[in-house]
Amino acid sequence: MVLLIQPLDAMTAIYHRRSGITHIVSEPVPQILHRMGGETLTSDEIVERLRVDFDFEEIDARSLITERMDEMAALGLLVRQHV
Amino acid sequence: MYEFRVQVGPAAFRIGSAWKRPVNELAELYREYPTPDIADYSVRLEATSLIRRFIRPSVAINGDYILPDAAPLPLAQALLAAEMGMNLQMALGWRRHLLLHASAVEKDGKALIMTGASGSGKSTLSAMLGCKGWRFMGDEFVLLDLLTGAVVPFPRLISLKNTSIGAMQATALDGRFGPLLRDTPKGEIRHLVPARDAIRAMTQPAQPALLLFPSFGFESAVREIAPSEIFIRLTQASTNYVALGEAGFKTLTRFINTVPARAIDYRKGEEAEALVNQLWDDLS
Amino acid sequence: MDDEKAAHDSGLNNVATRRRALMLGAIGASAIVSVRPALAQSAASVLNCEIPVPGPHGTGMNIDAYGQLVPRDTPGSFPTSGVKFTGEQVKAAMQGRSLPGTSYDESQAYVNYIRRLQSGQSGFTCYASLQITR
Amino acid sequence: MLLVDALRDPSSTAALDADGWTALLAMARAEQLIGTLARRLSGLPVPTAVSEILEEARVNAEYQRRSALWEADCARRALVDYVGKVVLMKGTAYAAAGLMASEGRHIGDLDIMVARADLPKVEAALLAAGWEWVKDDAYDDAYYRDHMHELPPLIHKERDRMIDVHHTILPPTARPRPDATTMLADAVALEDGLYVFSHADRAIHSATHLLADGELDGGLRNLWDIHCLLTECTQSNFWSELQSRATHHDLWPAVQRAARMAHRLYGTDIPSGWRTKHWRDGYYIRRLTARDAWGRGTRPMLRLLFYVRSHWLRMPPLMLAGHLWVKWRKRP
Repeated sequence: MVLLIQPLDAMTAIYHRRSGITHIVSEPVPQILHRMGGETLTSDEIVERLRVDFDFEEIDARSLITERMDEMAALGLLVRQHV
Repeated sequence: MYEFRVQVGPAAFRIGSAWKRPVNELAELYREYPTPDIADYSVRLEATSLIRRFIRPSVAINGDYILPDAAPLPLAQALLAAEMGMNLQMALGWRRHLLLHASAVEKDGKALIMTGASGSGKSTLSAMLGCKGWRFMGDEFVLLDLLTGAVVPFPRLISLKNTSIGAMQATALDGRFGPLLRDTPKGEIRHLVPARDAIRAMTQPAQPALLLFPSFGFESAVREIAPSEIFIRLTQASTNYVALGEAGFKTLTRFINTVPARAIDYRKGEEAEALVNQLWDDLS
Repeated sequence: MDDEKAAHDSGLNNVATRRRALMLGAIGASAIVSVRPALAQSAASVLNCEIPVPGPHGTGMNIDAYGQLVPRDTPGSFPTSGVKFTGEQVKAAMQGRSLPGTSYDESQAYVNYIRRLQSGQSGFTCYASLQITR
Repeated sequence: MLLVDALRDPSSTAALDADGWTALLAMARAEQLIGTLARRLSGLPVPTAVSEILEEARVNAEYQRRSALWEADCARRALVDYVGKVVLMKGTAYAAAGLMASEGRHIGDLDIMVARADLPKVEAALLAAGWEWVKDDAYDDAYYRDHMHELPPLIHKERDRMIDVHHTILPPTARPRPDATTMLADAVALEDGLYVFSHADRAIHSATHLLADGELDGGLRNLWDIHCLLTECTQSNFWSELQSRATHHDLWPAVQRAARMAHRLYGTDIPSGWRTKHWRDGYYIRRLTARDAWGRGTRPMLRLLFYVRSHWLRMPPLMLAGHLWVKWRKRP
């Protein structure tokens, strides 16, 4: 297990084992992590998976999700695969 | 180097001083505390220069762990320098518990923890409650056991500042106060020896039951706080949360999941006491 | 490992089971804050600390209204002497009082200088501790 | 010296009384060897109070190791598009390569080495990934760029961690001229794509760091690194390889002296032909062990001498005078 996750309220605390860093995150970060499981997905695929469980504004959804994923990648929570 | 050793809760200190007087003052105030043989940390009160050992003596705080920006203190405040040195060793070195910058008192085997910025009154409140039927557990650091989550006492001398000195002189027993230190960087300071029972029970932990964030100077009130705010404030109140890694995360999340928390505002000690008692009674 | 896994799974399932609206945040707004070591917190309350204005890296320079180190002859800048202010004095100045021995504008410039301190520079640890305990 | 004895022969601590333990722990903290000592003493019977202190040191060493390896990974990700080798140095390298020297070791800033010609590229990539300059002092900056073997230090704005980017292991102004190109070429790849120096070069860098570069502050820890690096080599041709490479890098005297001192202080097993006597070694050893039971530095004159020597070694005399002048004038 790479992450320890503790929901607090609207925010969630995530402990990242490898770095030893705790991140306090808001939606949709925990939801993205959960929907990804251990798989490699494109941001389109993640939007699709989120759509199954959640309602959200479709405008900008893909770019917003991509921005969140960039942020997670910058912190080493996700790894960007080059294709 | 003159030497003095003291055991406070789980931590043993060795204090070395270039002057005799600070060692005598420490021995007097810590007379009821045990003397350890092996010290966890060494603190050194040294002259800032050879001249400053004799003329307008100036005390540099050194030790196993030091901070680069530390300012020296005049010899008359050497007691304060020793306390700062010991606190610094804990803040920078301690890794055996999750260390929170907070005060704590105990009743019926359960601990009340108070945390907040300096000036919030957490130290004075713990001293006051310690005179009113609670067991004083510490006014500066709260140590959370990494396995059980219990509060481990660290009942060092209580450091009273400015107006709280007068308030406590009216409450606490005579003969338990240190000398009045004037014009320190934090104003007037006077040390108070915790009650004898609190010192005797300094190895007895207690399970945390209530967390308070006191604020002094506002109309009496009780407020809820969001768990995420508690989490962030406690990580910032801890000097070793990050270094403890996973153990720190687990101890902190367990604490937040199990201990109710409130913010309280007060303008007078009696108001705070009433709020504390009311919240404490509501627990059961 | 069992309880870790439980913590992990329960955590994620709690936020994910029922169908509801999901906030995606806004463009340019961060969704993550990382916890930094807070040894700083203790520095001010545990130890009496001080901040030189300027530190050794700025000796012989003036400080302008924005707190930047500038050459001595820069118009509108304030001379410095490496005088040390205590954490408590700086804290008070950040709340609006002037630093001892300075005019209002001078004090503002000095405080701005202190705000720009970076890790590794003299006085930074002290300043960092003030930010947190305010 | 108490600390040296305990590291060399952990069972010697069985004879310590309470004051002896307290002194040993204070010395070990002052030399940043408490974590190493904790590893050396693990499994041995020690007083309960001591075992708690040593466990604390292990927890802290683990934290430093985790942070250092993560910082290396952050640098790796920042430099993922850079095609040249990124070589980890010192503590982080030992940890990443799983070497004995990293056991319990204190690890501070991240040190990496890249080809000199690529410094601007690497600098730009790090700045783009959130690192910032620590100093905004024009003199220091120019000094670094003209005379040093590294970029001025950078700090990451989110993680508050420093990185030193080197292009060789000694300042270009120092008299020995190590061959950085060969060092880079022979660096060996780790699994994640970062590099570490070859075994011989690691020992050479460590010896250089100890003797040709610094004022011997924290020298006992440095020498412990050397002890571990020399002990861990098992290839039969290691010693001849070490000598020829050190000679090639112009650093054979430093390597030889470091090996002799490791042998004398820590009992390192070195070739018998290397165990020669040198009258000046005594000064080095007295400087390395200048620490009292309170963890205070002792022998101030000897310390001063080595301080002056460290600057002397790094710069030609005229430049040195200029440097000390500027440094002195800048004192507040």
